Amino acid sequence: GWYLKPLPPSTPTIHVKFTLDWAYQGPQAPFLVALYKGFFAEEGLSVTIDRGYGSARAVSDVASGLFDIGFGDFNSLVEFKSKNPDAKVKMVAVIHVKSPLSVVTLKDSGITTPKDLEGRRLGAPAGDAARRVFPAYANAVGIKQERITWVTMDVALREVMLARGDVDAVTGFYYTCVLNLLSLNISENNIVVFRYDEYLPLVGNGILVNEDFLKKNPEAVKKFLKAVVRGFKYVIQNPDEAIDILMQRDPTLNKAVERKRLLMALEIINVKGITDRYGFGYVDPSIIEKDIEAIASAFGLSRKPSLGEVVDFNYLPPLEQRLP
Amino acid sequence: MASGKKFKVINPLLTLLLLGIAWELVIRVSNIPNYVLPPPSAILAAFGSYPWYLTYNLAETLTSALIGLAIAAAFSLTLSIPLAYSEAVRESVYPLITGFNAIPRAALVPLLALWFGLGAAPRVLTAFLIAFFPILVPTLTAMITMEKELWEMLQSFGASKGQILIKVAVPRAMPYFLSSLHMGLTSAFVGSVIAEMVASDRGLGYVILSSTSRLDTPLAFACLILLALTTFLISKVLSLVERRVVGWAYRVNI
Amino acid sequence: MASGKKFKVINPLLTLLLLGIAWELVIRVSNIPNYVLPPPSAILAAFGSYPWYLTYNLAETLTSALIGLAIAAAFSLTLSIPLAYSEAVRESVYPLITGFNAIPRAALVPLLALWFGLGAAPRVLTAFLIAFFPILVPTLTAMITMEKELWEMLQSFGASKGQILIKVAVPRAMPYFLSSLHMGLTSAFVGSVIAEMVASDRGLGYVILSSTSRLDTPLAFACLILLALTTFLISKVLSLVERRVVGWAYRVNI
Amino acid sequence: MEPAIRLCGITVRYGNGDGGLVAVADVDLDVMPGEVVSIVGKSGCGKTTLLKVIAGLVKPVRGELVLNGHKANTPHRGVGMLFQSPLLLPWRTVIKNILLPIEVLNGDVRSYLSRAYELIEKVGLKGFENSYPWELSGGMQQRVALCRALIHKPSTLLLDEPFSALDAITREEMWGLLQEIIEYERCTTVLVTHDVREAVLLSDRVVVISGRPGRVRSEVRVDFRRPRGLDIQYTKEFNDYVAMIKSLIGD
Amino acid sequence: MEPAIRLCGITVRYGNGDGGLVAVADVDLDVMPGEVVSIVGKSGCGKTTLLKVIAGLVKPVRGELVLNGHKANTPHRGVGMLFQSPLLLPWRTVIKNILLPIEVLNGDVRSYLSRAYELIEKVGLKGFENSYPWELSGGMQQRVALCRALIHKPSTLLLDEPFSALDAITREEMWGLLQEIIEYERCTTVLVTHDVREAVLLSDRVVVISGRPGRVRSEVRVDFRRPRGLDIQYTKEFNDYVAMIKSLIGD
Ligand SMILES: Nc1ncnc2c1ncn2[C@@H]1O[C@H](COP(=O)(O)OP(=O)(O)OP(=O)(O)O)[C@@H](O)[C@H]1O
Ligand SMILES: Nc1ncnc2c1ncn2[C@@H]1O[C@H](COP(=O)(O)OP(=O)(O)OP(=O)(O)O)[C@@H](O)[C@H]1O
Ligand SMILES: [Mg+2]
Ligand SMILES: [Mg+2]
Repeated sequence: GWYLKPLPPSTPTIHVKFTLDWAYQGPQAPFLVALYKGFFAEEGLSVTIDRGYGSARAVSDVASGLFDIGFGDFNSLVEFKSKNPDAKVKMVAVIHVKSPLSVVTLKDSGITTPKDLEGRRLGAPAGDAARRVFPAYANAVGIKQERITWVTMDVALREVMLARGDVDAVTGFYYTCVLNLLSLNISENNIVVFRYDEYLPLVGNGILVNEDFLKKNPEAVKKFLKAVVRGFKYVIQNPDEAIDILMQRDPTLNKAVERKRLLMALEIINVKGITDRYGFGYVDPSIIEKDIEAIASAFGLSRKPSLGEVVDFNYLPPLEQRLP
Repeated sequence: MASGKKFKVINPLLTLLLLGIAWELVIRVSNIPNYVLPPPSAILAAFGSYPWYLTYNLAETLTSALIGLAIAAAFSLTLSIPLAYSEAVRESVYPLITGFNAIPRAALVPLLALWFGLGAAPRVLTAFLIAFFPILVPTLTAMITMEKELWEMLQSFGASKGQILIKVAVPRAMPYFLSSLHMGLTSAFVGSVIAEMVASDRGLGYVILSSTSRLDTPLAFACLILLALTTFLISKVLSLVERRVVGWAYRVNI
Repeated sequence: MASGKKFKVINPLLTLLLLGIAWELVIRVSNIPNYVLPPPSAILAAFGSYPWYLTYNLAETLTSALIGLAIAAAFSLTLSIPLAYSEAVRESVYPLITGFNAIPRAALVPLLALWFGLGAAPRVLTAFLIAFFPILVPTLTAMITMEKELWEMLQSFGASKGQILIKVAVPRAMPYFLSSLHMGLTSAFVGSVIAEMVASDRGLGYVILSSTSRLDTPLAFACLILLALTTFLISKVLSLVERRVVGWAYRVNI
Repeated sequence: MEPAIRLCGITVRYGNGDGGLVAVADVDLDVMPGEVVSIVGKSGCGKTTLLKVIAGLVKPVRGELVLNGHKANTPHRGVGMLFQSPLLLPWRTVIKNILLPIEVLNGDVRSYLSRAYELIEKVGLKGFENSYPWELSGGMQQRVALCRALIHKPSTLLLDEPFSALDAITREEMWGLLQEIIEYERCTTVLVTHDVREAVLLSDRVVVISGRPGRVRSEVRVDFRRPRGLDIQYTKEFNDYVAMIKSLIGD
Repeated sequence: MEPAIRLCGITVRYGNGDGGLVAVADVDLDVMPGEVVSIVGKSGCGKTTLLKVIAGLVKPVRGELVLNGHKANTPHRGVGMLFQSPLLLPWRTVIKNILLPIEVLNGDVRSYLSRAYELIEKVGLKGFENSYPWELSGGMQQRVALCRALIHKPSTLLLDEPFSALDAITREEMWGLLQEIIEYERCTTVLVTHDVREAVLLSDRVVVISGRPGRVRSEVRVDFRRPRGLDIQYTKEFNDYVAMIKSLIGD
């Protein structure tokens, strides 16, 4: 009879400490959705989500064991692994299958192609990923790097300085820059974006796992990825509900802006020709190899980590579960 | 008398009001955009939109700042005694403390988070680390500038160095200790906020960071002003305590 | 005597050396990775790799910190006189200053950069803004806790309030003013570094930020330790000045 | 002639409410220009308080202070006051402590320098010009305070037990010095002292105060011709004055 | 019998090098248990310095301090010292200032409370127990300091001009009090004073110090039987002692 149906496996719930890449904003919604809609709980996971402080810091925070799992930048991971070969961190899913890194400028500045950046002033924070990868981009496009003047400034100043004309262009995540410019009342058609991925085979953020945790709880990692993929799929279907869930964490957010930010972020997560072929979380290793190559030369890394050192796609759910 | 007291409370509020009006006018007249400096009206609107959220986060910051301050005050007072006690200890420890204090605490918060986890501990610790030095310095100075005559008086009937410190140097330093709490208070707040900016998802520090990253300057300013107002009020309370406890030191009515 | 003086300088260096050795050992034994806490040996190696680069950036930071400190010292001393002069002024201005000081200056640097550009101005200003309060508080306290008897003595031959302040309150406050410069010094450094982190492409603050973003923790720590050492040395020099100028206040050889 | 100092019904109260204490009640006192008046009385009877009232340092709750015909209620220039404790500034040397009033009164410090050295020599402190107060004995500090009270040639001298820390011999030297200064600079002087012989020797009038609250009990006019030598101490008249005043204090 | 206090060839120097000053040179002095010795001399001759040497507060550059047969060179319990200035703590009330030595010596403050009140009454300060020092007159402060020096029943009393701020009448009352205490509690007492009559009345021996550097010029033994009434002041013997000592100081 139905009462003989086996009870769900009585595995104890596993606790997972998870860190985001940045503050609670639209693009971070899928993880919160997975939490609040109970996707994690259904997998027997009890997850705590913390805000992040930059997609690079997530790498060292997961490596140090401060968090078990994190959402962080692949390129930073490559650099980190190159410098700390023993570091216990690995990427188990690539979420940003394209890189959000870009140069953003205004039509008023007269810059229409990347080549026009020569002789101009570019603003960015010291550690900005787009600034650091810029040499590789410049190489690919054929910009003479020596002719670029960098102006270092805090993130909070970046778009303001661009809007006021203190700098001619800025580097950063395209959706952050564009939305901040919009909030400064710059009209959308005045904004020019040069995305690095037009010339460079780069990926962006992915799911990072602490390897000690991975060894101890391989099943939990699998379940975690399963729930996260569900989260992304759900958000794509129900963006408004996702933003409502996000607002529970931070009621001061502007709903419309965050919705737009989310949708812009999804452009590099749910990409025609990639995601509908490989599903969420997976990128062709040959592209990753090229990414590693580009980063190693742009950062001047003395040691190039191997593919196996940085990624492991074996914990992803089966393809059919991952297709959008 | 009574009107004098009222005056003391009203006066700074009046100054504040006048400042606010001037600020609003300057911005309206010169058309400064919000992101350069938001007008008080926009800041007030930000207050109005999220009263509970701001209150909740203020409470978070307040708690860790006050705990940090309390620890800093206790620690400074306790540490100042051995430092005053022995010149050798002072000469070897004090410059190290000074050196340590030149390290921007913001740079240490991630380490603190690594060592103590992400809870309240790093916030309280940062508040403590920033607040203790400005309390220690004037307290210690007051202790070691004790008049030689008083020192001899206590020695004459057999008081030990430690007893002289406890019975004379410490009470003599009290006016400086208490007045330095104003400084410690502001530092503790700064410490909590910095820690919240670097490793927390609550508290005014978090709100400031997330609002500035969205270029929501009025909300960030609302937080800053909330911080300033809270400190102002606590500082007033401290002043009352000061006059009660060490009134003897304020006999000149300047 | 001579050996005593030597002892004073050697002592903190010895303490430092012991701390360093302990640190190195702990890291070696417990296998803490570099990015969590680099061992002193790695930090020394970082020093060795970029001696000139670090020196140049230290000089940048030092310059703006010291200019900021000088302005803060002059400003605090100047401001403390009117504050001591009138209780009404004190009651209306002091709480505002306290409140203002609870605002994390880190949050204001972007604004300063917007207003004054990205040059040296915001760095000096931040150093000044952080340093002046911890100098003001003890100095002012010392001024307004002047003994009534001294006050009457000066009044008796017709000295005005202002003259009493200048002739008695200010020199009486000197030991506190000078000792608070230690605190001001560390604050000024913190201020410069914070400003360099937010809006500059030189100075140790910039190096710290860019090296952490490159995951070069040993270099970041080298900067922090360079900051601490520099402050330690300047603080030593300050102590000598102190003993010269206000030796009269340190007559008890505790 | 108008009195240089006139106290009319002066009452002083310290603190208010129940805890308050009336230190001095209904005191009337006139001091003529150039006159030397001594105030004697038991410890705590209000002598210092009266002196502070004259200096304008303590406000009476009732009564009036009139100086040279003008109502006064704030401290005024031209007063040289010596307090019961020396109140020297520890960060200033002896000479700089003495020159403090000149600095404050915007005088030309240089032109008073010779007077300062002269006074230092007269009080027997030659060689200690550049010492700090804490390097001096109690009596030496008191003498430095005396120099400070005299440096600016005040027209009114208010002395609160100026010689209490001095031995008999040094004290007699100081009496000589004080008489000389009063004579040459024609100061109106009010002297608080515990030494009745000192009061009789130096003053034209001795005012006896009774204690708690302080009131004027009686006044004794001392009719010796000036300048007075130290040897008048051994006359019968002198000792009669002393005995009488002592008995007045004692009652 | 062993002397309670023995000074052997004490020389004290303040400061070093050329700027230094020899305050006291080669002083020998024995004080027997229960004896009262007065030290007199001109202002600045080194009296306070000698007292501080006995208290262990000032280290001689030469010479030895022996207390009850034991070498001593640090401050020691069981001394009650009254300094030339009152040195009261402004944050403590009169009663708490007086009880300070008890607190420091870990005594039972409660059981000394009655003694404190008794002393306060005897020095005439009843009603001022809870006043702060700055609410007292100079003479009242000095009397509080006296109470503080006496509160812990010290076996050795060192008094530096204890009555200098008091009027003649209060001073005589204090003489009575001091004699009583010395009698009942058998204190060895060293008294520095400027009042030669006081020295003669109170002490068994008067030591005259000559100045700069301070040396013992002579000693005068005072042979009055104890207890001594105030009326011995009017005997010829008494006045002869006074005259002799004055002349010794004067030379
Ligand atoms: N701390 C000190 N530093 C330098 N010199 C000092 C110090 N204390 C006292 N002296 C000097 O030592 C000498 C003796 O001082 P001391 O206080 O013993 O005199 P005294 O006999 O007590 O005088 P008085 O009767 O005026 O109190 C004085 O010349 C004084 O200047
Ligand atoms: N600041 C004060 N606050 C309260 N009470 C005071 C204050 N100053 C003095 N008194 C009180 O006033 C009374 C008179 O004090 P005053 O100093 O005038 O006495 P005095 O005659 O100078 O005594 P002495 O001879 O001991 O110096 C005393 O009872 C004293 O307690
Ligand atoms: Mg008096
Ligand atoms: Mg003396």
